Amino acid sequence: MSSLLVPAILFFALGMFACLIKSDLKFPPDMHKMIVIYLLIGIGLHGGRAFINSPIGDAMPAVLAAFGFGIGLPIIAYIILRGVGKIDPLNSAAIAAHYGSVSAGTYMTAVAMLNSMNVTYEAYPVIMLAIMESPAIMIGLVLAGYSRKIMGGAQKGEKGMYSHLIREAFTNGSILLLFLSMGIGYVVSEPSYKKIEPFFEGIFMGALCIFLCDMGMEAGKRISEFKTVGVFLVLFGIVMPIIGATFGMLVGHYYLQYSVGGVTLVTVLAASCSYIAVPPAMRLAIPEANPSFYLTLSLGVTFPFNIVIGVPTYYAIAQHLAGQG
Amino acid sequence: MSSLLVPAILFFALGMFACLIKSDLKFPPDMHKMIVIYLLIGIGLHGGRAFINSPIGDAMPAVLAAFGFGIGLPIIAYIILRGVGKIDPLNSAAIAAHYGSVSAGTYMTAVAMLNSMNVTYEAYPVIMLAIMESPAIMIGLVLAGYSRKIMGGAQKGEKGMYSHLIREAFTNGSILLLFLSMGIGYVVSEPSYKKIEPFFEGIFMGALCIFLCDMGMEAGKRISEFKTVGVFLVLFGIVMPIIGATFGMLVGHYYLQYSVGGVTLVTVLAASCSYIAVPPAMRLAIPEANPSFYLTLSLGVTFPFNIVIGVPTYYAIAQHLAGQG
Amino acid sequence: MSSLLVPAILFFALGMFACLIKSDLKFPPDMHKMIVIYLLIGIGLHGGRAFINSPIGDAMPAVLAAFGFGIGLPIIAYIILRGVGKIDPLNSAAIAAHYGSVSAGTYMTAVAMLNSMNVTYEAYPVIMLAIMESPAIMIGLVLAGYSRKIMGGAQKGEKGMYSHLIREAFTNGSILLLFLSMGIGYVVSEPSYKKIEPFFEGIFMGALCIFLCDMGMEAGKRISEFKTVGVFLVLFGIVMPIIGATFGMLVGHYYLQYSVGGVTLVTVLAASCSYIAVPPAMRLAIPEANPSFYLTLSLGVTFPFNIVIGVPTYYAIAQHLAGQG
Amino acid sequence: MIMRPDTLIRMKRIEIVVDEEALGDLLGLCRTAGVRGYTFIKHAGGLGSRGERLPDDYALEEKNAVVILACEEQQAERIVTALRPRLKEWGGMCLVSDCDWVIGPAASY
Amino acid sequence: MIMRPDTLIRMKRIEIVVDEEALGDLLGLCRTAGVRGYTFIKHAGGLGSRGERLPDDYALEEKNAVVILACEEQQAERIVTALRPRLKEWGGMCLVSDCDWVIGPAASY
Amino acid sequence: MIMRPDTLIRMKRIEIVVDEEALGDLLGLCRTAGVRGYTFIKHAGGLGSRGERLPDDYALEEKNAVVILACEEQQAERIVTALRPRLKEWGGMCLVSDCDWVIGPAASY
Ligand SMILES: Nc1ncnc2c1ncn2[C@@H]1O[C@H](COP(=O)(O)O)[C@@H](O)[C@H]1O
Ligand SMILES: Nc1ncnc2c1ncn2[C@@H]1O[C@H](COP(=O)(O)O)[C@@H](O)[C@H]1O
Ligand SMILES: Nc1ncnc2c1ncn2[C@@H]1O[C@H](COP(=O)(O)O)[C@@H](O)[C@H]1O
Ligand code: NA
Ligand code: NA
Ligand code: NA
Repeated sequence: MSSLLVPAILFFALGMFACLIKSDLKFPPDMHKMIVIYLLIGIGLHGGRAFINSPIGDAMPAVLAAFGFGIGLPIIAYIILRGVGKIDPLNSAAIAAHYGSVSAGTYMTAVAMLNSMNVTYEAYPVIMLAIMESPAIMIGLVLAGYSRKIMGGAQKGEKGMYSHLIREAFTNGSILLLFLSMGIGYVVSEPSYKKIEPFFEGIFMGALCIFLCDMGMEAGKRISEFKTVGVFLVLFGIVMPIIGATFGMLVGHYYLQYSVGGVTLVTVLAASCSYIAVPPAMRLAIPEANPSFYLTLSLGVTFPFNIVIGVPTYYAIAQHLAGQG
Repeated sequence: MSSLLVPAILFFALGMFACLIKSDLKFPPDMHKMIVIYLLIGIGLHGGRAFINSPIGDAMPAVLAAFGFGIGLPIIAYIILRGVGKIDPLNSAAIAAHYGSVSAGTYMTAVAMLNSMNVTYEAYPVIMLAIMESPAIMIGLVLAGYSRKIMGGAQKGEKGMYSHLIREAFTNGSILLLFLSMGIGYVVSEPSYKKIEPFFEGIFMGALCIFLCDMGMEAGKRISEFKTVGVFLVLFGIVMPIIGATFGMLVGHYYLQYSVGGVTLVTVLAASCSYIAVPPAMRLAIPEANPSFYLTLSLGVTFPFNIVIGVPTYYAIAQHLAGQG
Repeated sequence: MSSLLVPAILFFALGMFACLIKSDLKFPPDMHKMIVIYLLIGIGLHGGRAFINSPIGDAMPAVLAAFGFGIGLPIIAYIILRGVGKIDPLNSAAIAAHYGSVSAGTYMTAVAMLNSMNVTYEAYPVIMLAIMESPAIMIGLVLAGYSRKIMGGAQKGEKGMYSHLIREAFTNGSILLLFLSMGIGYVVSEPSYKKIEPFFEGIFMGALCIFLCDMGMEAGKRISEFKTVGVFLVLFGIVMPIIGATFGMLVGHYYLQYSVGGVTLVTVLAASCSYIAVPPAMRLAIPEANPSFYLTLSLGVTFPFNIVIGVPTYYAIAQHLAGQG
Repeated sequence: MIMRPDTLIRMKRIEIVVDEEALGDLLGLCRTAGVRGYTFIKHAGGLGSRGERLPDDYALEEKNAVVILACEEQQAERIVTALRPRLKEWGGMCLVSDCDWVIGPAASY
Repeated sequence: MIMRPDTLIRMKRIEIVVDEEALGDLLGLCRTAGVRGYTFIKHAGGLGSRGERLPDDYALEEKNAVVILACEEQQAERIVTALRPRLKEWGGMCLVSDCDWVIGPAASY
Repeated sequence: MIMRPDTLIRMKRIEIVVDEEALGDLLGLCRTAGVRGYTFIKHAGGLGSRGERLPDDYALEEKNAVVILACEEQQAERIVTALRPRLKEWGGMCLVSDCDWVIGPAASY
């Protein structure tokens, strides 16, 4: 499938391969942080510009859909983890929260693929990207509280922590960067924007390649932890994005009525899961949960699945749906 | 005022806002250093190119003005701090030295604003930028020596330190990078320069945004230290750049007779104060002075004042002056 | 010579100068690593693209030449070091291995110079660049084994280490990045490549300047170690690249029959010596050897010699050879 | 030790590990307790009652800070007393041992 | 020390330096030996029997890691016994000394 | 300690904090004094007689380096004697304490 030959995806494979053959290739940790900052600002600015021609008022359905995904998908995930997998309540809650959120890396890969095929898309999905992290963290907290209640355990002085986490969900650096960059992209004048475009758009796709190469190495590292995580969870890490994608596809096509590109992006948002804002929040909120469970799932299973198989497939199905249109 | 909607200034506000709402947004310290290196080389090269069409001989008045500012402004600052504020002599000397120097970040923001409005400017102010740091450090040393004498304290074995600092003022990494890059920009052939232009000019304005976002966070952090610094010093941090700007404006317009863009830049140089080369030099030369005084003033008061209010105002006044002819 | 005014070489001089006047200019270590990663990917992609129009089958002579250099040059170096310089066997082996390998920085500087003069060159030298590191490490191991035998010393449990090093020679991060990026450059579609070109080609030459500035500082630091290394070795660091260049020139012109640009690059490959993959390998394989010998030679003598004198000279001679036709 | 008593003073060496975010609070507490010198190292990792903390982890970066301080016995006691109630809130541990301070021109303990 | 015995417990402080690449193995060994707490600092440099190791070197970057752990005497003995045969393979050294652990709500030793 | 004497040797542990720029000089002094092993950690911060030193500060980045070295008592004395006059010029402090060196195949003290 030629869409797999998008450089971004090839660089992801490069990183994963380097890790699997135990190469000593290693990117400095700060490099990763710097590229993430750059990419988030880039998506934000680009998203903000798109709104100049798309009335913000029309974003309401997208916002609703984002909240729906952020709240609904973790509940579905929790039910599957508890009911089918018999995973203990607190680990289930922590894992579930990740699936209500999104992966900016997956989203950008999808954008890279659409761009390289000259497929257009709506301006609204980027708003969903910015929104979905917060409700997912909230619902994770609710699920954890519920889990603790059914386990009859003491509610260890969470008051302070809860308000801390709710603050965190709204002051989180990545979310803020995305939102505020959208605002900046929206307000700056065209000549001003032209001056910063070479940096934030011109070299964006190249920088994304470096980012995905790094992500590939990280995903490769996590694969060695499949044993500790167990077969059920690995399977869950593949099935859950498919479930999310199904909802995403239906919502994108029938409710939001977006173009093929837009439906693909909405599907990717619903199918992907977080590895930026949610892990630290869950570590704080549910210290009893095992981080290697949710990190292995999000970075080692769902992320590579979406990059390599998911994104091209979602696009193909979106095309199919539109054809039936 | 539409000039406030220059992306660079908006990113500064973004960083400051993120810091004030206590977001966990944080840029890696090395990222800051790398961008500073990049920006200094970029200004240098650009400045050097400009000289190809502006006879270097004509730079003499600018050099004289730079020395004048570097020596005169700290003396004025010292007199105000001692006379009006009753600040102790050594802290006064340390703070004063900062105001003879310049802030490359403020200068670049002004350049960004002028560029975005397609205002041209002379080649000479960049030479002043490179020069002003050194005399400011020197005069800081002189003021410190004078302060120690009037305090009757022992002249603690400064001989070695003085020669060390004088060396330092000329081998300082930032100043060197600026000067030598100017030289390189001046000598390379046009086709050679074209090859490196996309890196050093194409993406310059975008990188400046990241830099100012980081500076905004830093300035935001310093605001919490206003209490320890006291009302007088905070006011001084606003009044002193206005005094500097007045001199800058007069010198730029009447003595140097530059265009509106050039006058704006000269004004910015006189109004801004250092946070790169001078703080470490003063720390070494006047260990008795409290670093949080001069850092809060330069990063927390004068820098944001210049970025948000100063630069656009200086430009407006420069336009007005030019209109009067 | 105007080719010396290539910005890349001037920035190398800038770095070296800053170091020699003991400026406090310092680039963050991670910055260096990041630029190396970026440059390697950039060369790889560019090389891969070049193969689209150059049948890979025709690369065979270049591959053979690469192996020839990788094996032959260290043997020559070892003989000179032992025979003429009376250097002890293990240090000789360690130093020799470096000269079979190549310096990507020197190669890129040569490419920058050719580009700035619009000289074209073949696609094959980049493959040689990727290949030459490995045979050089191998032959270094063989020489070390031989040295140990003639010294009659115990073969300290090297079994494990040897297989480790052979693995290392093929999974080395830099080599992998170069090879796999070549593959990616070769397979991606033209529109996809266009999307990442601004990052990997547009700003390449500028980033190379920063890299060479950093290298200049490093080379400058090493110069202070000339005393410990001794006159013979410093001379060797200049004579050996000349010997390598002679072979490179002959092989490039008569055997490979490349254009002036191609001959220049082959010469540079033969004349340059490694400072990326070989030093850590030798440190592991020959812990008895003194690292400051091989590092001072490769970074402090041969690298600057090649950058400042070698590259332009090799080009001039290649032109002369071609003229004789 | 054979060194003369005008070279060394008997002191306490306190070594504290806390979450890096709590470092500021801890150092504040030390200064309040009258401490005149300390050294800290950030970006440490560790294992403790709350599991592993890895400073270079990809998605879950958790850093500790190590604080080393030399002070007189009474001072040490003040610090330990002030620190104990807050120690586990900040994460971490605190070790106390004996050491000798090499006397120099400036005393920062 | 004048502090009451309910504040401090006598313990051993172990300080190990190894090559940074061997840190994972060392910590694994510690966990296998039953250790419940340790702190590590990466990116250290040093001099030893294999010469200098410089973490910021340009071409030859070699890093050490420092591991500090407090534990009871018996535990310390187990660690030292398990560690000794592997220590020089991993590079490095191991020091043992006495210290007092400040008792807190959670015990991670 | 119940460990047999062929496992541990009594030694001195020296811990020095200096300005990072002075690290090279300090290590040179140590090597001159005959030291055969040390470990250093850069990028530390601290408080002392010259006020705070913050390694991550924006405009005023000041770093300390921590050097840890284990050696025999006589050696320790040599180092302390050589170091004392220069210590405050380089900034910093020096602590000496007792420790046990775990005996291994290579001795780098
Ligand atoms: N026994 C120990 N020895 C050394 N460091 C420890 C020990 N216990 C805890 N720590 C350090 O203290 C940090 C926090 O511990 P805790 O709050 O118990 O999770 C750990 O991450 C370790 O760095
Ligand atoms: N006597 C010592 N004191 C402190 N650290 C040491 C000592 N000996 C060795 N080391 C550390 O252990 C590392 C490895 O030592 P080695 O394996 O002997 O080369 C060195 O790089 C130092 O960081
Ligand atoms: N009492 C102490 N305990 C621990 N570290 C100290 C102490 N006094 C000084 N230091 C360290 O030594 C550095 C320099 O001290 P000084 O030269 O007194 O400013 C400080 O920044 C601290 O890192
Ligand atoms: Na999702
Ligand atoms: Na000024
Ligand atoms: Na070679």
